[in-house]
Amino acid sequence: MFLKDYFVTIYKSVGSLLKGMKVTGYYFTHPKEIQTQEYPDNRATLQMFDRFKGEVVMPHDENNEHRCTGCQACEIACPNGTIKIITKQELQPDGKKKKAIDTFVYHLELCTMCNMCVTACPSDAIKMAQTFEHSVYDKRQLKKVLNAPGSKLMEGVE
Amino acid sequence: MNASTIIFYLLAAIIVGGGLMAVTSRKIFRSAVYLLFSLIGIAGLYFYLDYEFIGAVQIVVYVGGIVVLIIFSIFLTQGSGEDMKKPALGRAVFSALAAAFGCALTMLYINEQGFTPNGKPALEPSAGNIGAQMLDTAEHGYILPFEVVSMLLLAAMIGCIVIAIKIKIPPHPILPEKDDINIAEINHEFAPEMEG
Amino acid sequence: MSLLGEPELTEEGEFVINIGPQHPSTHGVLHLKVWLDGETIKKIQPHLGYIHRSIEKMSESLSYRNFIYATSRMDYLSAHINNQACALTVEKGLQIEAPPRAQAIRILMAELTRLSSHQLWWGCTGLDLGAVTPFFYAFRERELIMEIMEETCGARLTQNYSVPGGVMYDVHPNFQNRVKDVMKQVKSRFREYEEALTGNVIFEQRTKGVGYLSAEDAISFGCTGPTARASGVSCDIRKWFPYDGYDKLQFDEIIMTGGDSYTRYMVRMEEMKQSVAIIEQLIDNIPEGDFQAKTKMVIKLPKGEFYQRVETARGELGVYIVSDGAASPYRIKYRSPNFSNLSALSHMATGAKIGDLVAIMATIDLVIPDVDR
Amino acid sequence: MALFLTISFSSIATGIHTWLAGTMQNEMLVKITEMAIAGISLLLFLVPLCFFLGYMERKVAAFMQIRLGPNRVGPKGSLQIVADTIKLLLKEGLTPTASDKFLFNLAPMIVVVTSMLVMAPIAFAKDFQIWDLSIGVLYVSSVSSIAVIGILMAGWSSYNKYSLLGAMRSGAQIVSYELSVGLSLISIVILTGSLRMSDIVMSQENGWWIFKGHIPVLISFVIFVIASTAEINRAPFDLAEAEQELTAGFHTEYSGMKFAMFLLAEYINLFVVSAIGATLFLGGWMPFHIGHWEAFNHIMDFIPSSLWFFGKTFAIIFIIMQFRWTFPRLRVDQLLTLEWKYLLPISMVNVLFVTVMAIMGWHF
Repeated sequence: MFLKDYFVTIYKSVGSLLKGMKVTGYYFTHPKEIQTQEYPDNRATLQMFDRFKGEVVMPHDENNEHRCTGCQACEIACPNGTIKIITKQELQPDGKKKKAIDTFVYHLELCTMCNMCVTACPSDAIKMAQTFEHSVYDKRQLKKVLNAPGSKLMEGVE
Repeated sequence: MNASTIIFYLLAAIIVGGGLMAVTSRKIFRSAVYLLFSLIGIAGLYFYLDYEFIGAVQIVVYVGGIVVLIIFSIFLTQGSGEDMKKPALGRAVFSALAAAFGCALTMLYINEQGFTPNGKPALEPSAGNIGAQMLDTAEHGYILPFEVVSMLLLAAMIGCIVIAIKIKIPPHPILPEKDDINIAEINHEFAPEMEG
Repeated sequence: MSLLGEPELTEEGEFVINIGPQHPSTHGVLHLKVWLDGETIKKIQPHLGYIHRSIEKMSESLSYRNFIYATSRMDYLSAHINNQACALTVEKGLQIEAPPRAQAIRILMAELTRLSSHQLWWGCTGLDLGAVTPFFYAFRERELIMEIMEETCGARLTQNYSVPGGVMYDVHPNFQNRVKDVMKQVKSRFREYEEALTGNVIFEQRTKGVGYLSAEDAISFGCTGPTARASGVSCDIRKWFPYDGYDKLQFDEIIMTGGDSYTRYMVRMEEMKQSVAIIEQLIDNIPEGDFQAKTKMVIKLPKGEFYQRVETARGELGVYIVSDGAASPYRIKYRSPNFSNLSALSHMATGAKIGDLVAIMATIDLVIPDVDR
Repeated sequence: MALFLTISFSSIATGIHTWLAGTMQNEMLVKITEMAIAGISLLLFLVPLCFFLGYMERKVAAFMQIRLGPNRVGPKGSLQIVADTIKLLLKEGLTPTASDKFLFNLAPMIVVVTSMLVMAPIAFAKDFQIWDLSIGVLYVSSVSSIAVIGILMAGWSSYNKYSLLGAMRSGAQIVSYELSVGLSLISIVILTGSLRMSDIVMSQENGWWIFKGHIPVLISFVIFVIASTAEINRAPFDLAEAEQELTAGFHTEYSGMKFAMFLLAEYINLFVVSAIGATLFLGGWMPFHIGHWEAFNHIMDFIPSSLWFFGKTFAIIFIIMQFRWTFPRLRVDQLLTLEWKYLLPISMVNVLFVTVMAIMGWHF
């Protein structure tokens, strides 16, 4: 039956098209379903996940002390050469010389946020921060020194 | 000189200029476009004369139909983007003469006619009027030309279809029947290769 | 010189267009040289290499821990599965196995990745065929999975979560609840997907009978994944060469025999449901224990060759490592699914229209960085 | 407000004419001034209309796609389209070196002018019509057929293979779908017995044709909506621009103002086909009347006629927009299959039914 097939085809096609229009029509009439996050406006309420890997930071406590011993494990673990640690010999009170960091250079522009440095660190000196707005006009600003000026190694961290 | 005269001469300039450009242009696609202007100008003239029906039909048939077809055939022509060769001098002279004589003949007849305005208002071309006259067999009926033209168009259409039918290219691979593929067999073939 | 460009009119009435490397539907920098007769495709020649980053060569100078991160950038939609493949290869070399908990987490992540990849593919298929709206519906669910990734792995796309011996850290405490919620929502949306695209008559017309690939051709072109399974080739690595405990799970390998774009589409749609089933089996049964096996600080593989294959969202990914006993691989080769699948494109699209080419490319689900690496 | 709406357009026009004729002695100058006034007022109507349609399209698309849509420029993003227009105006209008420059620059103008010309016989409200010519419907279908030449011209002169493919597609498409549009218009012409727009509107005084004409008119309305969506090159029939296949089809090479003209033409065309659909099938500016329910009809008359007209037009525009944001695009051969195997035969048979209905007087 050619004619029957012809009309059945039309009937089914129109049906399927109307089904599709039902879906879009539903969302048109239900503005509550809108998913848009108005990003720069919701900055105040925007909560990043605590594990989000934004950039590498070195936490300092209130005495301006950090936990980095300058063992360079992170520098070795980094696949891209993002981290560069410059060490110095520091005179201890007991007269011995000890290795300590002079500058902890972190190239954010090279970093892929792979978290290898953080897992490699034996003394939990560095961690991932949840910041994510890294764009700057001058890329030299992306080269960061993580240890604060005048900071010292925390007591008891070997 | 009043506004209507100016409009008339403007339209006339478009028609004549378009026609001249269509003939003299070296690029075939541009010729088609100039022809389009000429035809639209004629339609404008009809509108200007309040013969809206004829004007609209002019646009439908000539602009929407014929020029589009011409453009299509230009698209299908090889090397249609090139400048055409200049015609031989003899041909050009002959064409110019033919055009001039045709023009003269028309002028002659127009001058003989003498055009006296009859003062009657233009016939209102309502849909009913048009339909009645088109299918009328009486003195001013158009049933015979109408039928003849439709026969002609039918013949042209059949001709087009015959020309357009090409030798069939092998069609897109048709889906095989489901039974054609034996999954187990294929897996059997595939399995040794996978063991690496 | 005609307006159309004479040099490319290689034959009467034949003309060549270049689709890409900048084109909306090549999903990346793929360049296809297409010979046309009117709108009918006579031949396609893919030109590759626009996004070649020499990941393989680069890996030769990195340690066995470090080279994994770069594989996230290959098939970026299956980033976790790529990482997993590399980790498994290294584990094979070290002759260790990840603890059961790590294996379960890896499978969960892999299936979530597959699900999100297929959702993106579903949206893009609609987009390529001209239906823009399904793209957004697909992204709504994908976003939820991305959030799971972000919460546990710390990154949405390039997770770098698998490490030799297990996973980098344990799952987030919220992980199980969140996954269960998301799976509930994803399952409820399948019906909407069907209404919006699958059942649509225009969509069916556009994909049915288009881009036919026979089982024999699929095998000889080396196609894998849904592309081959839609032609009736059983090639699911999860079934054939189970890794990370896939053999303990109940799921079906989706095989259909249509071989056309519509079947490829249906295979992926069904695979999404299978992924959900796998996740639901596993989510309440993550074994307790370590998430990482003990490995040495500097991994050195014994001399030899190691090969491991996994099933990514697009097919079989093989990682081949030649080790000379040093701390970094002597040679690495990835057998990427997209490269082989792309090679079948010309065969599938010959005789089709330009619009079909887009439909075929959409249903092969190409990721160009994986082709070029 | 009510007073303003009751002032008829013709009275305003006569007023302006007498005032102009009084101040200027020259008949020609009067005519030219009147033409300029008509043109400027049309433009003053069209540009905001296109702004609104552009805004509406974005918002409709956004809501269907669970997005918010433009919401930065102006209240609720309503000035976004103005900003975009300014951007397009300031952009460089590139002309490819190898293109046929004359035709390349002419094409967008032809497309825009054509779509504006079609506005002439549309009745926007009671007594509010630019040109009520006796063959209004025929005029609309004839003038709109010029647009295809603009598209062919654009595709040809761009010196781009994508453009050429797009132009070829749109040529085949528009020429085919014109038949279905014509036939569905004819079914109303048969019922009304007139091609004049005002007659068609007046004939729906006791009910719109879509209700009076039973199923055949409903079918021709559906066919009209489908075929005119194809006529104006909108998705799912946007093969001429087919972004995913031909990047932008016939206007791939256009930028800046010339591109904006194509955009303008698209929205004017969208409005025009919806307005014609509303006029022919939904009664134009005619309020919703039911047979002899005098009280009900009287209440309906209180709603200004322009509101009726624009309400109906925008309802059709919304449907066409929903098509665009719901369906996948057809392939070029399926497009022609749809026309020649489905729409055309059905509308031909349908015209037959309508004719029988008109002769027997079976409509209300």
